[in-house]
Amino acid sequence: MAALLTKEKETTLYLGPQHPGITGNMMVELKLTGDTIQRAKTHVGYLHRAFEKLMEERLWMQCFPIVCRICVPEPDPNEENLARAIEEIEGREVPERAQYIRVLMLELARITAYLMWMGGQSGSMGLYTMPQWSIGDRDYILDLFEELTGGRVYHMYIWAGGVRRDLPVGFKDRVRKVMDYIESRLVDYDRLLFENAIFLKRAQGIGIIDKEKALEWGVVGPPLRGCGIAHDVRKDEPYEVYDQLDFELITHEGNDVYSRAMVRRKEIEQSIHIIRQVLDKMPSGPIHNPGPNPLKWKVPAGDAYVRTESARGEFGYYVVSDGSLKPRRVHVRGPAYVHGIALLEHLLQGANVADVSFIMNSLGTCPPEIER
Amino acid sequence: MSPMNIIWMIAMPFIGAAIGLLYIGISRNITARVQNRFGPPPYQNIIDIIKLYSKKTAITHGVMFHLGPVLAITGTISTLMFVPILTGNYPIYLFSFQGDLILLMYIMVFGCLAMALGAGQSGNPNSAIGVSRGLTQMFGYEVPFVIALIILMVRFDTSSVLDIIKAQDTVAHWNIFRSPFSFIAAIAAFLGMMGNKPFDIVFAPAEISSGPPSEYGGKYLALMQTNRGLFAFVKLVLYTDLFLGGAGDFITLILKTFALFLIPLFIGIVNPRFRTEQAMTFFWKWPTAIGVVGLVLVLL
Amino acid sequence: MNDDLDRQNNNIIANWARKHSLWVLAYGTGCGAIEVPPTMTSRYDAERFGITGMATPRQADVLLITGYLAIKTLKRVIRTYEQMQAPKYVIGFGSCTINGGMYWDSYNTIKRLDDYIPVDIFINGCMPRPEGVIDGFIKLQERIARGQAKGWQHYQENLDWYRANQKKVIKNWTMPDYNW
Amino acid sequence: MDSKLIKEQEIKRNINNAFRSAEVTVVRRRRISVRFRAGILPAFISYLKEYMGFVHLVMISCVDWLEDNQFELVYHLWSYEEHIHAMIKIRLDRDNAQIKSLSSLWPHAETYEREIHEMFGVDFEGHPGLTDLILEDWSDLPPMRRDFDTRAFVAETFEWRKGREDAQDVRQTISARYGETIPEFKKDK
Repeated sequence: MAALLTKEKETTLYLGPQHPGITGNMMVELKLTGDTIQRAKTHVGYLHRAFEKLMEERLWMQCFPIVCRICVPEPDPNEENLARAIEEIEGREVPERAQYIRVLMLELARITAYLMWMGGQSGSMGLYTMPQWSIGDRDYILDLFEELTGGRVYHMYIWAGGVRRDLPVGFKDRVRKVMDYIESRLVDYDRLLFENAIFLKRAQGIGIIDKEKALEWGVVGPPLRGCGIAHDVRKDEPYEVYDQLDFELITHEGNDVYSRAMVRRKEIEQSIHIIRQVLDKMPSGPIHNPGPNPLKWKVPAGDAYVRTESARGEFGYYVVSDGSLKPRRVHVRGPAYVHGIALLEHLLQGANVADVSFIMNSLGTCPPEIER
Repeated sequence: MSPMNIIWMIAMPFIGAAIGLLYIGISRNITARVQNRFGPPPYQNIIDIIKLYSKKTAITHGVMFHLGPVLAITGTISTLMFVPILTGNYPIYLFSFQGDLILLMYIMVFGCLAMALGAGQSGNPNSAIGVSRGLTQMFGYEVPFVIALIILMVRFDTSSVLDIIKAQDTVAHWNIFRSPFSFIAAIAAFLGMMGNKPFDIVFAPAEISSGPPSEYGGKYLALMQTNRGLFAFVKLVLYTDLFLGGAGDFITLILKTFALFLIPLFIGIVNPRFRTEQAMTFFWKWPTAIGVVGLVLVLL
Repeated sequence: MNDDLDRQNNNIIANWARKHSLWVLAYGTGCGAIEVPPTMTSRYDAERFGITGMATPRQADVLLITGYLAIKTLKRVIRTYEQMQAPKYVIGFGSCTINGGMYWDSYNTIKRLDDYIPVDIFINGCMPRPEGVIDGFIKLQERIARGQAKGWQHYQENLDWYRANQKKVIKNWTMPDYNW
Repeated sequence: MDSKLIKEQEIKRNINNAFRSAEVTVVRRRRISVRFRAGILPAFISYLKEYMGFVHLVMISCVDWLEDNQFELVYHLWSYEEHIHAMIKIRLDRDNAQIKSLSSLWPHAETYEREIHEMFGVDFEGHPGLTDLILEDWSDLPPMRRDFDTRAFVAETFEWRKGREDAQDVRQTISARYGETIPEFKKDK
């Protein structure tokens, strides 16, 4: 019998690029025997737009509309990164109010990304009520973005030296209202998804990351904190005003899909807590420290690496300037670059074919930031 | 055979399919309300099927691929012929005979097997995985289903559906109250048969595209959707006959079948799907155990 | 052949059904895919108009090209489009399908979608709002009802021209030359 | 300044004790930058990883300095213990760009090296498979090199729609192809 089983024919299953379970546009090539995956190989590059090349052809100011398109569900960390990298090379100061507004934007974006992830994670196991709720609720935050920046998805709001617009009248109250609403909805989300018996059954013990290896594998963000390792860029290397805000670092033991889910679930609460503090503490003052005319704007020669904690983990930009009107090189490090290729291939070995999309979603694989 | 019976024989598949599709349409509406939205009109599924029939169909994967949906709907229609639909003053039962319950047990599987053969020939690995999952799941839910039927057969000492209906003359005598163990086992099997949420592992879009039908499009898919509506109706009527005392007229029939239809629907809205082996464990654990307890009680 | 196609295109009942039941292929080809979930879910609820997602190309009617197409994706999109069953419709979603949009000087994205597959409706914007998407779908429904959405017919008639354009961009053509 | 950068200075001293040729500069708090030569890079990086606590390979960047005819590879490492980011910069000759692979140290280094090989044409010795990662059937120069002109490539490969060039209404070219008239704007009174 054992001999028969090992002789079982190996089939190849191409999951994607057109496949409803794949997050975005990528392909996972699976070698299966029966329902078990023997080997997995990811194929990326379906979304390559050559952003890094395009930025070498653009003025510094023209780079801001480009970078936000690198990560679609959560564009703000990109703008934040580019702005901070330029500020670091130039040595430009950012007014305190602008820093608070940036934190507000980043945390709102984090909540939208987590709500989107909830939809994806539960959609991957067929719980279609959850995406309908969470993506519908996400729209309330998108409305806030639209009021503040003019764009629902792409904001182009954070730029070098500060932010583009001040908060409209009554905006803080509307943010508070939306936060109250989302906090009240968390109870429903818990009942529907996080405490659902079938979700627990499916998520526990699936997609286990080796805890000892997690740091070496380059795991960041919620998957790392889901291994019980407390690292977060907001605490390790505080940027903007995160060191003046009080929030907790969420970790969860278990190393599996469920612990990653719980980390994200609890971080929504922390984000709401941060946003409330930001709204209370926000000082008045200027919002922008203007630079030279954008058409003649030369950034002095130098390089800088900056990082931001996005909803999927550490988002880093390496910006090199040669003192000219255009960047020499902007290199983007998306968390999904490691999670979506090396780690995913590793985790899929020996998994069930039913869990591919499940594991992918729990790692927050986002193809546009892999290939840029 | 009376001429009335022949007319019913021809008309019943169409009526059944229409009712089944309307139920599925209404279920889409109910789901939409739970999900904070309006949803499509209740007759949306019928529009979909008209559209699918009007599409060009230029796929070929061999003979069984063409025959699969046809055989499936044949199987469903023949099942319909053996299920007593109405009893009462204007009865509709076409080919009922002594022992039809045993025949039904077999013939209900026929449609699924035909689909499996057809989808298996399409060459799509998603279909192949879907077929193997479907057959596995069938093994799962057939066990409690058969046990439930055996309980009824032993209890009433008959294998005719009509006799079982006759035994349930008052509400208190409905089998849902008289043999609850059998009902629980059967309703668990029913969840698996309807393919609603915890047990939709066969069609799981996020895992295997849409499983067996992933190569079927156009008119084939139209046939399969019709089959889905009709098969839902057949199963609902059979369960009404077995556990809710049958139906005397169409209004009772619709009320009873719709009430039954709501059970898998509401479970499906708020639950994700099982993995294959979890579904198997589920079927073979509680419903089977309860069924066996019921069987022991009846035999004693 | 052509008369037959025209007759199919002008069948009132079929067009009514096609109009009210548009199954969109779940293929997020670009960043526009982020606005598709809000369109489909509870806030905008495109299912009111009979617009639903479908998992495989064999079952879908509408191919929604959500944004720029990288050349690697274009190859798969052509394959997918040809697997769909006629009548089928293509919606070009976002400015980058019209003239390249902000990726006008990128070496890896195509600039004009209608050079490669026939497009029935373009929705502009980067990215279009869900209202815009629903409006685009309704415009498509109107065109279907009038029998004007015959891009698939255009593709069959001008296959050589489309093939020449496609092969100019896709270097290694390993697909069968005609597969529907 | 110096009083605040104790940890950074200590790391600088340690590195210099082990590898004399490494030019270490402390850029600012939490950032150090190291210039190193290509020859014994794997030994240096594994020293940093094993003994200095730089366990997290953030990324590998490549910058094309066309004027100097050199590629600059930048290895970004992060120490979770000290919270210090190290950038190890290595210059390679542009015509004969070759360096040893780090894929044995970190599994995800493999992906970065594949991308750099594809986008710049740098060869990595000892890499398990330098196949294409992102592009498909690419026959031109590696596209991220400075001497690859993306605009010339686009003008050669793709056809632009009229309207991008002369600011005319884009709908005209679309409607000309399908033989339809442009709908008029309905103006409200």
